[in-house]
Amino acid sequence: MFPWVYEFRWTTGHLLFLGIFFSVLLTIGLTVVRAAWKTYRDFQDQKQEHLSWKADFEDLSPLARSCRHEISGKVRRRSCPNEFDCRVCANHRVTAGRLPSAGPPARRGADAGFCGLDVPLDRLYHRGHTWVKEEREGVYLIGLDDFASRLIGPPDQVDLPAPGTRLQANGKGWRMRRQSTIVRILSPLDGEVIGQGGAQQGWYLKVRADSRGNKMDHLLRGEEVRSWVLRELERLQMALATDGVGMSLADGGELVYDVTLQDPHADWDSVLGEMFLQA
Amino acid sequence: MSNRITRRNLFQLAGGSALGMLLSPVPWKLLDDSAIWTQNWSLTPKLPRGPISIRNSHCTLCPGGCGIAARCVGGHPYGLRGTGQHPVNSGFLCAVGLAGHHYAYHPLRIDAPCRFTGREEDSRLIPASLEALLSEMSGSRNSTGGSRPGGSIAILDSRPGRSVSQAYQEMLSRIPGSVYLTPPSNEESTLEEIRQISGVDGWGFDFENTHTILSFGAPLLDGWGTPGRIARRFFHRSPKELILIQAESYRSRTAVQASRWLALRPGTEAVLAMALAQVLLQDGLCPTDIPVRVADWQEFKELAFRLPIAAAAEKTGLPVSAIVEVAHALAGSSSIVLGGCDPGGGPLDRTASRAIACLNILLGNIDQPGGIISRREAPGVGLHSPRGLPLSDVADHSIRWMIIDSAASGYSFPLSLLQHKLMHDKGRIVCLSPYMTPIAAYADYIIPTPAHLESLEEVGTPPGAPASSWGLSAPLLPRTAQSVDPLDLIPKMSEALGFPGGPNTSRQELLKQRAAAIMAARQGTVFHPGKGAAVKVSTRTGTGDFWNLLLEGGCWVDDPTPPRPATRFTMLGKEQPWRERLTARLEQPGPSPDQLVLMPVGWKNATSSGSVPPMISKLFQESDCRSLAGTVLAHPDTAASAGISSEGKVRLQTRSGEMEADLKLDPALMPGVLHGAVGPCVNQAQTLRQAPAEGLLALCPVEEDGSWRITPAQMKKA
Amino acid sequence: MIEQTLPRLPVESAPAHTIRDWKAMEKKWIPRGLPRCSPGRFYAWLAPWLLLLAIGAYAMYLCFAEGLQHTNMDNRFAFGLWIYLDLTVIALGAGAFFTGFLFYILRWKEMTAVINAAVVLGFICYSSAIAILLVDIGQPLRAWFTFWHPNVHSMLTEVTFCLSCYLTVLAIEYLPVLLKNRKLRQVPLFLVFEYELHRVMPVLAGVGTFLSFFHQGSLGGLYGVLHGRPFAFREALGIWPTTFFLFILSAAAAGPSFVLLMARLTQFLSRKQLVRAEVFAQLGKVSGTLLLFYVLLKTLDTMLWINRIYPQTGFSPYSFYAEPSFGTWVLLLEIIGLGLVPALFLVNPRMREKPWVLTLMAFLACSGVAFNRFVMTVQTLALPTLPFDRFLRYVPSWQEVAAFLAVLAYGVLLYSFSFRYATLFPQERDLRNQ
Amino acid sequence: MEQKNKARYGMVVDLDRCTGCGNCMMACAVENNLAPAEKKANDRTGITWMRVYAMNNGKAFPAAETVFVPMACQQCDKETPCIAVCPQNAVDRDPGSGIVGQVPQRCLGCRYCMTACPYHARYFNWSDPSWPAGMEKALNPDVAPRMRGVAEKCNFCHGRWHAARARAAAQGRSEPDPADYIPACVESCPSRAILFGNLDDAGSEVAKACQEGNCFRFLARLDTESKVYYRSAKPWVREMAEGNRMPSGKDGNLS
Repeated sequence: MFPWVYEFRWTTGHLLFLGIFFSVLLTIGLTVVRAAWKTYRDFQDQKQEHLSWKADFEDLSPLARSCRHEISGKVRRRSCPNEFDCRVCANHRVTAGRLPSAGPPARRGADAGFCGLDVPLDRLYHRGHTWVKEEREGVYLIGLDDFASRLIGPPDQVDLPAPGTRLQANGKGWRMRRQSTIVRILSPLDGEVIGQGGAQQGWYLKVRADSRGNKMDHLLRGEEVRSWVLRELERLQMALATDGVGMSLADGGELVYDVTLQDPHADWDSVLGEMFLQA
Repeated sequence: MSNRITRRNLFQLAGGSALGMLLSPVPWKLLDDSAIWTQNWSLTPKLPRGPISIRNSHCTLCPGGCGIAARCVGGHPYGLRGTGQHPVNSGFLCAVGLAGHHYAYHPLRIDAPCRFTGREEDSRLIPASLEALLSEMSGSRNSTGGSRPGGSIAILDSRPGRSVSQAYQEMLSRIPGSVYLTPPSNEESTLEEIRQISGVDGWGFDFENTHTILSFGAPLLDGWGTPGRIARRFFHRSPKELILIQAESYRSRTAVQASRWLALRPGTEAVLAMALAQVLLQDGLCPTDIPVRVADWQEFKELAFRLPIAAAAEKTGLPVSAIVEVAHALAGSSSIVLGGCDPGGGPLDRTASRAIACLNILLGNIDQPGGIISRREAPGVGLHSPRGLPLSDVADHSIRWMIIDSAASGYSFPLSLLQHKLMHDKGRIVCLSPYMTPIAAYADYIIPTPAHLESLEEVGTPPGAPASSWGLSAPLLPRTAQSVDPLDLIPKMSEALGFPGGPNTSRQELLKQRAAAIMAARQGTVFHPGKGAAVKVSTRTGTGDFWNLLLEGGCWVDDPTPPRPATRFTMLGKEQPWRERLTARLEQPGPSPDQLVLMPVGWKNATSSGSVPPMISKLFQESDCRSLAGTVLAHPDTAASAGISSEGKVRLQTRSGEMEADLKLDPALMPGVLHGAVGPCVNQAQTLRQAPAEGLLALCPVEEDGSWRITPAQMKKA
Repeated sequence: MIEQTLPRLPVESAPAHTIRDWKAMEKKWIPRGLPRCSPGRFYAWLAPWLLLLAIGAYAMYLCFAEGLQHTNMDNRFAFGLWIYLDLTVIALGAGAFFTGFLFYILRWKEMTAVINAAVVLGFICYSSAIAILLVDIGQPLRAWFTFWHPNVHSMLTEVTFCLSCYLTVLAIEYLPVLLKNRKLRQVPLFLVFEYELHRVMPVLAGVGTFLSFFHQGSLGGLYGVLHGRPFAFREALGIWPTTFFLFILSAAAAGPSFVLLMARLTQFLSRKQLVRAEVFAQLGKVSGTLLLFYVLLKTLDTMLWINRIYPQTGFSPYSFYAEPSFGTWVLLLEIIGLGLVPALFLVNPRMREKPWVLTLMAFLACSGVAFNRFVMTVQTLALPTLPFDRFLRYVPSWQEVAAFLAVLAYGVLLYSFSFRYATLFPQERDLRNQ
Repeated sequence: MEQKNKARYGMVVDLDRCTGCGNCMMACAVENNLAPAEKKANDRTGITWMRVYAMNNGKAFPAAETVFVPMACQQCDKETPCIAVCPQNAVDRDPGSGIVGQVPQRCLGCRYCMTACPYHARYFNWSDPSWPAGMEKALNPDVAPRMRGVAEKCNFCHGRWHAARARAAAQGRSEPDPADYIPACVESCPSRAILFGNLDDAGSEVAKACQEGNCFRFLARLDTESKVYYRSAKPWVREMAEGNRMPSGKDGNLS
């Protein structure tokens, strides 16, 4: 092909043809290089947690991706376009703005029981079934909600991040194993781990939230928590119906503790994955 | 400023060099050249290297006597062509001769005495030894006691007329009951009959000056005689009119080129010849002196009128008008009528040959320019006649030792012919052959002889030539150590049989004597290949020079022989044995229309009996230029009458046996006739371990008249 | 930096020794929530295909080691089963480019249901085409020469360039499907790379569409330019013969049908609903419309061919269809039976609604394209050109058939693996939930 | 593709002279180092740069007529089918002689050229060429043997063309003497059925012969401008050859 090898003559045809095809090759190459470069940058920018979640989110079922305002009945139909990050959601600002201010979380006690679940409204809930409760200024406790605890039951293993680890909202929080099922729990907020708890303590992580962007807008609170829990029970029922080998929650769903034990044949892997927003 | 070279500098240098190299042609050229590396794998051979030269010699594959010019690299021939201006072949060779230099590397080359354990298909090749042969020979002497040999010994000489042939004859002349044989096929069969009719020896065809040729199946344009000579006559002198009438059942290559093709029913050659004679006589087309010169004129005339023309026309399958036209065409100008012999199909029967020879005499062709002219023998042949007994004429089961000098080249004959001549049980065949051929495989002893172009040979007068010629085939290749010169073997065999003291001259001496004899006669011209021209022998004085010139590919050609004074003829023989035979032939009823006949067809030098160069696969195997052995060609109607509608495997059956063959349909062929190709086996695929098969000839029994051209056959689907 | 974020996969309870452990481990590779048969059954299903693959590999080894004498191709039938196979799988693999085109360029969101399957099918088709081509050429070691000494006038150069480029594109498109495997996605690097790749996918889809147009066309041009073979030769529009455009169109028509057919087949074999009926109908509609258009052009082209090229080249119109086994029925079957009929059924919305009609017609459409490639390859070569030629027959040798089946087996294996361990049909989970 | 030639070598084959003897095929095979047939080779897989076909008039006995047609590469000049299709320029047309040549070292064996050639003049090495033991000593030193997996074809004895040019250069001439460059098939033909020479040299025998009325080209209507002409006085031969195929496709073969 090169002029000094054999008697090669460049003609218009050559220029055109080879021009086109080397452009194509270049385009393909550049595209891949760009993707690789962006990947590198993403890691530099610590965006991997966020992007992983984004990727996961795309693979969630439509029901799981419903907007919180659809669940609470404020809008008719909306699928979350922002991977549950309401902090950047313009719709949320509009919809939430029309509503009574979220205000500080209500105190514990009132109406803590709901559908047989302990859903105290003194804390904020994340769609991944964690709650966030301020312990002191800037320091938050993160725990599993009752729904999740009942689903998983006593974990066989909990793999908590070491103190000092940075967490990202919707990024990986920690992992729990129950029998052969491993569940990834999403972190509800951005911050740095400063303490490890456990099932016994009632909370799992103590986190110092980032001073900046310390907004909790993306977390569920107040009334909408209940409609969300209802939706989650509904989803669980559905998941159980398809993967639970016909198992279903009795009369409107009273969740027993450690559901896993109820039916060892059920595809808990699938059910838990569905409920904990895993792809 | 530090001048220290750091590792970093080195890396920079290396990197920079690499980049710089990329801008130079070197890496690209190397990458490009890797293409050539993929070529130089061990599976393609290394080409020979060395000085290029041209060496002249003669081809001895058949009696054609063609001069060859070999292009050699490092002394090894790598390409052959005809010697330019050569008086015999005019610079042309046949397809087989063109690959003559490949014979030495023949995959079926025999390098030690050996034999097959039997004649069955699964027989194995085992080593034999010359000593064992000689001791069995002397054992055969002892078994009957005394000095009488145990039965007769025969030598079948595939190329009679050589000095070596004379040595054979000399040896045999001292052994009582021995016989010198020649192969059954002979391109000079017409000339042989004329010799018998006229009682005078030495005739040749004057194709160069003739106007009309009637050929009864002679493959004139497909290897007959010296192909170069025929081609020169047919194609190189286009202004000179030549009419070729080809009479044969098969649309052969000659028939394709002929001016007229007479689709003659198989076996009716004699009928056509006699019908033509009748027309000549009836229309007064015979020269006036002929009735006077023919002793048995009346008898012959009676015979010629025995069958009415119309009956003859019906028998031959030709219209009456065609017969009349041909007769007139022959009488109208100088003409030659010659009987054919398909190299595969074997010779015409002698009855037909006799009728054809008579036709020539009626036409007044004898000793006429453009007819059949006198040819004197080359000097030095004197002692023994070059003619031997045709193999078919030997009494059955009479031969104890059959020695075959080189497997028949050019012609094939059924092995059953050999078998019938051998004594029951005791008969032994010794085959002197460089290659494994079906005949060699049939032999009890196979003695390797030098391959083509490996030994000093001579070439005599080619068949049908107008003048005698003689040349040498100087070896172009070194002889292998194991090969045995037949000339060295003859005294040993003679001694083993109890007749010691044969001629003990070397081959070179023998040939030198012959050269000296020719030189002494001081006649003819000698062709100088270097000059491309011939000079009169008389102008050359030194015998040594003559010899050297012959070694360099020179060729001696005799001057034209002056016509003899009016020869007298006895058409039907002294005791007129031919009258009955011809009568029988004329009155023989034609074959029934639903009777299929099998006719073997072949090509000179590439028949099933002989050996062919490996490259011949181009013609037989890698193209359909020629039919491979075992192919049967038939008209679709012929096949349909046997209940076969498509090409493919069929079974052929004759009274000699049964065989599977490949049927090819060709509407151009005569219905009712099966043409069985007697081609060579494909050599490259063969190994010495397996005996080459005889092919379709095994189905062709030898008739009483010594021919095997036409055999009633049956065909059915395999 | 990146190293630190590399997998910290959860500790497994114990190394897997037992079959049960192995089964549990294997299950971790299957996408969550997608029921798949037991590994035993899965590998039992693979076994016969693996056997075919092994036989084919042996046949290919024979061809590599001893040359193409192991095939029944010859100097007249220089192209045989393999080239036919190449043309057909590439035509069917057009589903990848065309679905990608619909999804990424025209933004038909519903195509998301089959885009992964289409990409995998495309990758299988193209990689097997290249694999078989490498066996088919006499000197595979010199396969790169086309890039080194390109003859830009040759259709085969275009094909070679486009095929290799497009296979690269398909491999890149296939990568995200693999990286999204449940186990692999736990590696953040993979998932992030997948995410970034996904973002540039429209560019690649565009490039793929461009390349596909070129090489599908060039494959048609391959025969259309043979002015020594009047049966295949077509007049040029611009620099390309009409077959160039016909091949593009027919491949674009067959591609969606093939995706449809394969999805249906997968549904049938796995006994699950994987794709919504309306997506099938959409594919059928696209396929039918293109096919109808193709049939019209093909008819026009055939008329031109009969009335212009026949007389020009001196061949009688009957000579091409003189052989009883390749009579005019070939032309009728190709254009009407396997062209017009499926096209009319597919464009009819009421017919499309019947699943079996849709499937059958998709099958007919694919067969039609395969038959067209067969005719272009085999009949072109079988027909005599010289007056003393004969119509020739060719029957592939076992080695050719084995290599053919090996490619089929390779496709089945790769598709089975992809179906089991990757998400080929994103709607599957939702359809299950409903 | 079209380039100015210094010479344009071509042939005129007189079919009325061809006896179908096969000399040209043998001479070609020997000259160009073709290997003898491999065991399984047949008339469809064998390699015969020059091949003699039998062409029949399609009639039955006794009206059947036959001519033999020696057919090698027809050396097409116009849009040479094989040159245009070769993906890696392994087929070229020498501007000095007009000869279409094959570069076996560059051929990757795709066989596209073979499908493109209407004359079936191209051959493929289906297996490794093999010669009987020792026969490599008898190979032509001027012609490189080809390897398995590549296409090959007649190149008008390129080895001889190079040798003739070298001889001409040695004698200080730029172009070889026409008498010095004769392909093996031409040389070996005993009936002188093949004329060979420079078609552009108006004085040459071929240039005159190809202008004659009974001269034609095979498949002339495909418009490949082949440089191998044929001639025959038989009208049916010319008619069939130029592409007006008889409707009956089946031809018998004469051997």
